[in-house]
Amino acid sequence: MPGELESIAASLEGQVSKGKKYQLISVKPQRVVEACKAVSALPGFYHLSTITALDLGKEISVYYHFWRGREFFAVRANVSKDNPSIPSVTAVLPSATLYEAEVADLFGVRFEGNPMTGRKLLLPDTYPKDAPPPMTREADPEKIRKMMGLE
Amino acid sequence: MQLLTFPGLTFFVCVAFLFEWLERKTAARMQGRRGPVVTGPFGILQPVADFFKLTSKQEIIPEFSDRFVLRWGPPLYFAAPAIGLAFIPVVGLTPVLGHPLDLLFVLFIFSFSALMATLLGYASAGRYSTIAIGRLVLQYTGFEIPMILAVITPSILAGNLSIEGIVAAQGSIWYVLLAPAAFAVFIVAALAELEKPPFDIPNAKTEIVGGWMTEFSGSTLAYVKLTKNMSYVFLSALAVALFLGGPSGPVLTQSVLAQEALFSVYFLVKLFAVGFLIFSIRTALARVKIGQATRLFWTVLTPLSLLQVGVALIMR
Amino acid sequence: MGEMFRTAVSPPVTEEYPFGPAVVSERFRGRLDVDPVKCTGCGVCEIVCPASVITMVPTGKRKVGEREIEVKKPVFDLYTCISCGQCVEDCRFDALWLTKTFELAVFDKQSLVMKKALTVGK
Amino acid sequence: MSEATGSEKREAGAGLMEYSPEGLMPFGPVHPALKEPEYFKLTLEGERIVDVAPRIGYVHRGIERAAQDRTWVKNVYLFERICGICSFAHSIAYAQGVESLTEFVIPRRAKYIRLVIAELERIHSHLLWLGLVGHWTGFETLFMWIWKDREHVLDQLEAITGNRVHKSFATFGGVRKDLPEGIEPKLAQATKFVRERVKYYRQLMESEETLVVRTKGVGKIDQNIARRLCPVGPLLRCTGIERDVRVEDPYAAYDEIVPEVKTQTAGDIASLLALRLDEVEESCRLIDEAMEKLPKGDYKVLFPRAIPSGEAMFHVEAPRGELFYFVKSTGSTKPERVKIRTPTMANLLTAKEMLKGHTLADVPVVLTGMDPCFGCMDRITVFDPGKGKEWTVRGEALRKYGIEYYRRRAGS
Repeated sequence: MPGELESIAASLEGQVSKGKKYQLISVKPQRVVEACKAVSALPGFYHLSTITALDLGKEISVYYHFWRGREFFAVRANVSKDNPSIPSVTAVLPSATLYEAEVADLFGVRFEGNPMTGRKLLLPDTYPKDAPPPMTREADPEKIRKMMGLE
Repeated sequence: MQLLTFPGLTFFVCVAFLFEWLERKTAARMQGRRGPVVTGPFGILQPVADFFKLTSKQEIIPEFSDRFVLRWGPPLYFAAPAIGLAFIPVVGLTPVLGHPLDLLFVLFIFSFSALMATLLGYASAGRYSTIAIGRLVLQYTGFEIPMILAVITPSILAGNLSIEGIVAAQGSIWYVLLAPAAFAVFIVAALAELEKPPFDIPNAKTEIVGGWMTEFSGSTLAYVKLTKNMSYVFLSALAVALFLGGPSGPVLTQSVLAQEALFSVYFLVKLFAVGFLIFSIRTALARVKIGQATRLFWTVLTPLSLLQVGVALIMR
Repeated sequence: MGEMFRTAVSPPVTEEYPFGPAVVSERFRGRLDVDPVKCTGCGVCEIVCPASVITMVPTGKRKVGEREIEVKKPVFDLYTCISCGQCVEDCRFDALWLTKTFELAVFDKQSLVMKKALTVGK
Repeated sequence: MSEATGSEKREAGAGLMEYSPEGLMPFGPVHPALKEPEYFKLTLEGERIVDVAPRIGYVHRGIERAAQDRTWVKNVYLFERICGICSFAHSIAYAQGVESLTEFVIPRRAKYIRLVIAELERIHSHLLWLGLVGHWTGFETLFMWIWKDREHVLDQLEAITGNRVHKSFATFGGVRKDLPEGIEPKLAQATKFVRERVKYYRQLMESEETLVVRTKGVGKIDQNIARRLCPVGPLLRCTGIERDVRVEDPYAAYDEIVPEVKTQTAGDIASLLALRLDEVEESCRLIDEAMEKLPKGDYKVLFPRAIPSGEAMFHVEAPRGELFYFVKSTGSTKPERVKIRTPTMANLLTAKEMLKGHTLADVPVVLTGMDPCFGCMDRITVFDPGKGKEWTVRGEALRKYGIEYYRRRAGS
């Protein structure tokens, strides 16, 4: 139903944009938990599909994907690369634990309050601490390989 | 000499290899596969090839394991069924090693081989082995009592504590007909002793990898596996001796040699029949959990075998 | 249990592969093959190949009108080939096709480099 | 080495063994029950499981990153290799996601063919799992039988697509080849055969005592847990929640051939078995119906190499559950970002919950009750940038490395 998302967006100081088969609410990182809670409480929604992160250069945008029927919905928040920190939604959506851990490993985004913070899920234990996270644009496979002593 | 060759060690090692081949082949056929085909006619030499392949492999002993036990354990473990088999009559009604009380010794062999398995698994100091040993001991305490009761039943019926006497007493009727429950209990307990499905709990490979044999390799593994096959033969042979009349059968010739050959043939036919029964059951069932197995042993098998003993006492 | 014995007497399902023939279907995609005569060296296959099997190697020069252009022919590193058939689909000259051969295990990787196309059209 | 030092070492080893009542037990990364490397650290109390800590990432192949360096069409073949079992689900999810960015209309025949292949794949995946249940519970015969019957389905897949596993059949704008001539009777025969066998297996699974005790009441989850942890696919449907992407958001030809959503209520492994058997039957019905209604016409439309810019999300019902793709294009010949969320990732948390309180003997069957595909789940870390580098370690070098490694360990 149109209007639902607009009202959510209005209450959270966000904007709604529409794509061909999906609608997107962009909010500030601090409001992400409220936004996810509001979207997942709408009738017909039932789960968080996944969390995607996208490297935009100076910022990392984090998508929370939901769906209902033939429509997709996403909540988007942009965090800066200098201090990539975003509140965790695991309190309202426990299923986000692993998705958040995955994004944290690969993009270096810190999810404040995620139970898996500080534990590696995907990356090898030998992954160097000072290397950029592997999926960001700065990551150079050759350099990382050298830092890991694989060369 | 007889101990080492014909109805002795060499003979039974060959039978053990044959048993493994037969087990693999029947299981494969029942599952729609071919089974071993490469080595020898119908792959009959495959177990032998496997054995020699394993002996030629490097042996890796885990760092924290007890080398002393690992070195001397396998021969002792192998000795248990090998000596036990000497008490089974094959060529005639008299076994190679006979003793008026040899049934008790056979019961001791069961305990001894379980003890050796425990010791070997424990000495190899692996995590999976440790868990497997816990399971093995639990399973052993479960099946030992029904097994002993099942073994005692024919001895009560025959009024004799030697295998020779029991075999001789079955001249007219086999005890499998007089005490069918004891035979069934014996077969189930044998499956548990041999760690075959549905009681392959101590070496359930999808749970605890190789069970108590996880850390073995090379020739140790080869001998342990051979021993398991020997126990297979031993238990089947014991079932034949106690319940199926041993090598006895119609006497056809006067010649002693020919009659001995005939007895051996009778014995082997019965032996493979029992073996076939065991591997049919093995192929048809899924593995149970240790709790379920113990419950089965204590609530079904033990009362059943006790009842059978009672019936046997009345029948006498 | 009954099913078990029924299976036991029915013929086995397993193919006797290394000792008998292995049957593959009509559309099976096996080893890539090339017709060196038909290949013009256009290089489309190099562009579309998802596994980077194909590299174009210069084999000589050819005069087209005034200009001299380099003639290139494909070399196939079949050890990385995933037999997807994309190159076959995109080849406008029908110079490529997938055979039904699948026994491609070799001891030396280099023996799977196919330089057939280089031999013709120099 | 004298015996004394040996026993000393044994003393030292006792610490490693952790004889404490709460024992740690590794399940993986290499374990006979797991077909792919994954590590689960089990905390045991005797045989009972207290806690499970998954550690994934042993088979990372860097596919999401690699996708950014390849053209759109090449990625079809790349994504297909994420998973060996549901390769077609991956390729159509990606292809349809990309198609939804453009204005192209896919021919109806192509949609039907996609449905047929997807359902054949579902049958073979479910049969594979059912057989593996036999393997995990120690019932090798069931395993062999079901896999024997699965061959019939794989043969059809090979006849249609040219390969049993990596079908390389979907492409943008349709499928790459039309159905071969004379496939209809063969397909009908295969579905009939599978249905008969399913009937037999259903009866077997209800009557075979050892199998029943191993699966009934094991790995139970209720609807509340399912709603909270959001598993997908059969794991969700076995608790009685009716969710199926094929019905709710029809792709391919599922809007014309509507599948019936099968559910079970018990939420244990036995109900998963029954559910998957039901779904196999349903898939057979769908294939039959699709072959009957199969429209004539093109099986493919031509597609451009560059995709208009935009973001697209797409999901399909893979055999294991909802498979999610997010595609971002900037209008070039290569994707800007592709995010894949495989069903196993969504189910992992639930499996962890299912395991708690069970015994070690239940681990393989419960853990794999979700039909895990760890290869799908791990995709990203180590990647090979382009061609020209060989990461082969020669045997001699490997041996040297091993010797050095042990020397270092002994020294430390």
